[in-house]
Amino acid sequence: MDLLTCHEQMLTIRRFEEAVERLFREGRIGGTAHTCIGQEAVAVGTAAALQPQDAVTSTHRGHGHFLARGAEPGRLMAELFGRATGYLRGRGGSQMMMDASIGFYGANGITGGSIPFAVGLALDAKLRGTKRVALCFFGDGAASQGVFHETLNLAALWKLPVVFLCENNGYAMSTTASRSLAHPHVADRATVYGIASAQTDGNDLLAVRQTVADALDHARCGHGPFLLECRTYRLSGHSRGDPREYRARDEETAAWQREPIARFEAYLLAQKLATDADLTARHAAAKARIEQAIQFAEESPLPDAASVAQGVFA
Amino acid sequence: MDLLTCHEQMLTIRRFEEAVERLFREGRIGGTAHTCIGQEAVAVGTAAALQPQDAVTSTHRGHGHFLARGAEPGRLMAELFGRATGYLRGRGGSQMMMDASIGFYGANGITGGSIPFAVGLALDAKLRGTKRVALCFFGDGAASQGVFHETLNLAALWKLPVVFLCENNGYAMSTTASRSLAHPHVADRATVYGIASAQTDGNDLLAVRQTVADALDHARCGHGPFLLECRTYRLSGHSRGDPREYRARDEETAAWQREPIARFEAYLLAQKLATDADLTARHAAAKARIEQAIQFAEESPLPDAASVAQGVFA
Amino acid sequence: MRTVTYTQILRETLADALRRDPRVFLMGEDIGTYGGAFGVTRGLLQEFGPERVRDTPISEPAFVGAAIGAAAAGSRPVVEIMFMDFIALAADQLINMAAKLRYVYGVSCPLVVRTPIGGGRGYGATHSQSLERLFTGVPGLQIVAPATVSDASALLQTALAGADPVIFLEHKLLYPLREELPEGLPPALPFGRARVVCEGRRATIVAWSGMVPQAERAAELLAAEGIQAEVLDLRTLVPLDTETLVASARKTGRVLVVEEGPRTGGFAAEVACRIFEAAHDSLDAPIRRLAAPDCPLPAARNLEAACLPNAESIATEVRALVR
Amino acid sequence: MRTVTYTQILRETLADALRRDPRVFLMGEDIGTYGGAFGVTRGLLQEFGPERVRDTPISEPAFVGAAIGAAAAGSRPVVEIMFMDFIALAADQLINMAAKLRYVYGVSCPLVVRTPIGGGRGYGATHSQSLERLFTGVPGLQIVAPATVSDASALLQTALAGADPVIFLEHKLLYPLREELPEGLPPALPFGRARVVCEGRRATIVAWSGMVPQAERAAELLAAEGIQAEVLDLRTLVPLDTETLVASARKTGRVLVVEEGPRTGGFAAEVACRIFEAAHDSLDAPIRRLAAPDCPLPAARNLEAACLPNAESIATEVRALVR
Ligand SMILES: Cc1ncc(C[n+]2csc(CCOP(=O)(O)OP(=O)(O)O)c2C)c(N)n1
Ligand SMILES: Cc1ncc(C[n+]2csc(CCOP(=O)(O)OP(=O)(O)O)c2C)c(N)n1
Ligand SMILES: [Mg+2]
Ligand SMILES: [Mg+2]
Repeated sequence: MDLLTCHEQMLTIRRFEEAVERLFREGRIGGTAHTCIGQEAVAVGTAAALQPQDAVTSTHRGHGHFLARGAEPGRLMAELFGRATGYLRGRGGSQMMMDASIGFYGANGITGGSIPFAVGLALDAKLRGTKRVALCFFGDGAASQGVFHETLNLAALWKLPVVFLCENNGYAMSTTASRSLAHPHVADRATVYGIASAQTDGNDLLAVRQTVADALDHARCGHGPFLLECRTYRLSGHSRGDPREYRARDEETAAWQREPIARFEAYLLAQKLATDADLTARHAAAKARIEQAIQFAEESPLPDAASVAQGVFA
Repeated sequence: MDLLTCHEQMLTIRRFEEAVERLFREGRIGGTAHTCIGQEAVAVGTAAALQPQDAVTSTHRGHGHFLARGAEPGRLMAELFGRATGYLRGRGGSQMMMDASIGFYGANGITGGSIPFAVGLALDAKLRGTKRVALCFFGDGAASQGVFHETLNLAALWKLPVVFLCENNGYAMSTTASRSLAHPHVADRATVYGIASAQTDGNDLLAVRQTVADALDHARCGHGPFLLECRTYRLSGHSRGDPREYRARDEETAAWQREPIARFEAYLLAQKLATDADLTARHAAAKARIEQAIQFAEESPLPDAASVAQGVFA
Repeated sequence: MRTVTYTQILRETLADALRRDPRVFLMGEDIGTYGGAFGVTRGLLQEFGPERVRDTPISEPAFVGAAIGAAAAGSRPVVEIMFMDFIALAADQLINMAAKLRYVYGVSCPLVVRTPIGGGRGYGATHSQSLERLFTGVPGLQIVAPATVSDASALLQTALAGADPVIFLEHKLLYPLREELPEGLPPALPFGRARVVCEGRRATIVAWSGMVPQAERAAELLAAEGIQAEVLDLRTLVPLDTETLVASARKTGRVLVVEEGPRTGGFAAEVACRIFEAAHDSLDAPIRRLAAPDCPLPAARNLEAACLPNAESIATEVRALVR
Repeated sequence: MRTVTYTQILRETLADALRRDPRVFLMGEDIGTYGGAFGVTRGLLQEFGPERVRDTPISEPAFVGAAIGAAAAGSRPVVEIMFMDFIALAADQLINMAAKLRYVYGVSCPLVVRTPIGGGRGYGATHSQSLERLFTGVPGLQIVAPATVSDASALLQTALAGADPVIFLEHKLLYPLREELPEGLPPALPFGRARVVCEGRRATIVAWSGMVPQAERAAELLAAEGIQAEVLDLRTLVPLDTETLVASARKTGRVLVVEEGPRTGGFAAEVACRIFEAAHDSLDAPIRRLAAPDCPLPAARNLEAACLPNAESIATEVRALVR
């Protein structure tokens, strides 16, 4: 993925997530959703480093991971609208999306639930001798789940080709990482399993891309799992309608200064990879893409309720 | 607990466990049991360091922990015989024993199942301001359970008065510690939670007693949890009738050279704390104690089957 | 008199217990500042402080296990599991430890696990389940599912004063429910007493938790057609008030059991069995069960609605039953 | 012909699958050198090596979760949970992931989880449970419980060839069971077909897994008294062969459902409901359930025996049923 595509993807995600927040406020979509505003560089930097055969697992906050991996905004939006054209024909909703055909093995409503699943993907890859690496996104909150520890141990013992990518956005819902993790650096967990690890600035697209590429190489070459921590900040609320009483507006304002898109744009301009006019055009294009996605979703038919009980078994 | 009492306790445990193995072979008891031959110094050294108000949780291999904590051999044996005079009137069996009145909060048939329970005991102690420390026995195998990781994190975050004591006997059933733990030193896990830790020779009664005493002090003074690893060896089979095909007899022979009782007796003799005659007399006394326990159990009545469904709720 | 919501009375009942009994403390994810995902504990942190209103990391097995240990030692923990779907993570601790403590070990375990159940909000397959069926068949666990504001308090008080573990189910759609109540808390209610929501002679509708308001509305629809249905609210699934069920079945001769979860393997089967085992000869028609189809609950509103029983589908079943 | 045990045929069936399908692999605690707690996988490590006969650490959530992921990617993992009691640790992965994969995500999950159930060996309350009830009410999971040597193989073959998760229950007391069988494996059997163990006109006894031999023996006792009982073996709980159940109930008019686990909230209730919903008008007596009392299973032999249904207590129930 070249740098301009990376920029385009980050913008798509940002606009998509803003639209989601708005659509909820306007009552046009229901259920729940967790947006990833401020975390776009993690999703896109990672996707840029992945190879087509690789597999990704995601979390409840998965729109960005999915879009970066190649999801169509229209079908993703249609899933949020509960339409027949959605990725899972309305059966999944925001927290449960999957498209194995592009190596996206699922958002998951259970915090930490996909961690062992990712190791299973890696085990399958190893047993079948493919060159696939499984990459597992999880949050700082999920790091407190026991299955994370079990899975690190398993992956290390079996030297599986898996990259554990902790998106440390400082919060698990209202709980700061310092109140949910006795030791603040998730990457340090790797040492007690003899796993390689690194920490990087998750708001720096280039740093993410590079570190993920290195981690994937490590895993792909048979050196076993890699634990990578990307430090970022969730600028959105935890889920739609979160009043964010647990943190100060000042903290958020400061975090906005470090948000990844403006930062990446400054880089593009400084490196003369884009002009102001280019960026303006790209912003407009991203906006249009999302408007189209919404239109596609809203004009799509509802799923067929008569067949709702079908498809539980093959 | 003075040194001679420690010796007495170790002998009681050894003879008890040998009797259990024999009683199974003879078909006089049923169900299952896991004996702790070779691990007596951990149980007794720990008990010697505990204060009366402290609480202990145990494992499936709990006879030694319970006896060292003050259980009556007769009632314990009666539980194995499924008699009304057993600690739980036959309801528990070998893997489930408890006597809160002596601060023994239970053997547990679920590997790792008591780890969070122990933290709950410590939380209760902290909330109620008692000077109790909870001590949690667990095995090298149990260290792979996710709840162990969750619990370390919780105990560290909340600075709870709990000592996690890993009885690393080298095996989880047939699985060597090196095949179940990606990193062989369980105590090292402590670092990623900011927990104090130590490792000690679990076959050296004095070392165990001293290290546990230090760990308890640490927890009792409000410094939070402590993770202690005692290295030992399970000379028994995993459970009754285990043919031990997964290890060589040579390995066992070597391990017998390091077994804790003879080693402690050598110390007692060298320090002139006991004579050969003393030891002979003590061995005979221990044997008699266990014979009495068996007799007590065998002469005890069966539990009342008519009331079997009673007592599920208060 | 005052107007109180289900959420509010739960909060008041917890606050009352925290005030009166120093052994009571709360534990769960984001129950402090955030007040819990559904706001039940909002404000309690401020009054009782972080030692007694304890935010936990996302470690369901550990904090449920810790609560069990604390309860065995004499504390009275009240745990919140944010959505009942997540209780599966702590199933081992509840089934193999909490449920065994009194019977096997002879030890009290005064633990309350509060958790929201049910669909109707488009949250999808892992945030909408009614998983009481995981525990109704595990002796040693009591399952409580209040459907009204006053019962929510009355039964929570009993849970808080008890000596054995309680799984306390709060249907998400019930939280905004309002009731006119006197100041203070309603009196506590013993477990094992079903509530006769309304009397009728033609048929009995048995429901619990979120299905009770639907059953009530169905009874209104039916009454307008001249069909007088009796509605029973189980209130507690374990222990189950077989007596009241059987008495009503004997009276009406026709019974419909409504369950929000999928049909197969649900608790409605137990309810139906209890009734026909005792009142077989008084039944004029086979007992019917109305439940969700045997599939996960989809997220899309129209699909979700197609799965969940409601007043209309209940009324339809009753019409067929009395025909 | 040759004499084969239940244990042995399971092993042969696994070996056959390992030989024929490179996607199949086994995973579980001590299934390698040790051969599993009940010896089912003994010798397979030697033939297939540690990659395909994979010892795991004691991490039920992780290795079940990993198996689910591997299955979704195209492998065919067969997981052993050493005792079904421990499956509670992996309940989240099975309920919230495996069971949702096809319906929600549209993905196959050809996973087999083998696990021993049941009491009768004095192992105590956390090594003796029959926890099928945790999963029978979770759409997306198939529950298989063979009671004979040939069914063990026939149903395991179907499980191994399927596209959706199967929980495969092996009663501990069945392992030593012997049967005369031809060389090779018996033909595979589709799920959802109950077996008529023996025919009779006076009453139907429904059982599964470890209760089937007891029901058979009860039928013999009853036959000696002139009471011809029909015995049905469910073979699979999900899917359930309602048709065969109903046909038998219509024929005999009297049904006893036997379950090893505690009475309340068990699967016998579902079986009974399926029957009376369809055959209410053909029943001459209320369907009865015989099950363990609502308590954990104690360890002492005499207490355990007092809890578990057996041929005698089944016969007693049938006598009361036909009276
Ligand atoms: C097992 C489980 N427990 C609790 C929740 C509720 N929950 C959803 S997201 C979340 C916070 C997750 O934090 P983190 O892993 O840091 O991800 P982030 O939300 O920051 O992206 C919680 C507690 C859940 N979905 N699953
Ligand atoms: C949850 C669970 N999984 C598996 C088992 C079966 N099992 C009983 S003891 C044991 C080995 C435990 O090893 P370790 O913790 O090292 O204790 P040790 O037996 O060495 O004392 C296993 C696998 C169990 N009882 N519980
Ligand atoms: Mg986070
Ligand atoms: Mg060990």
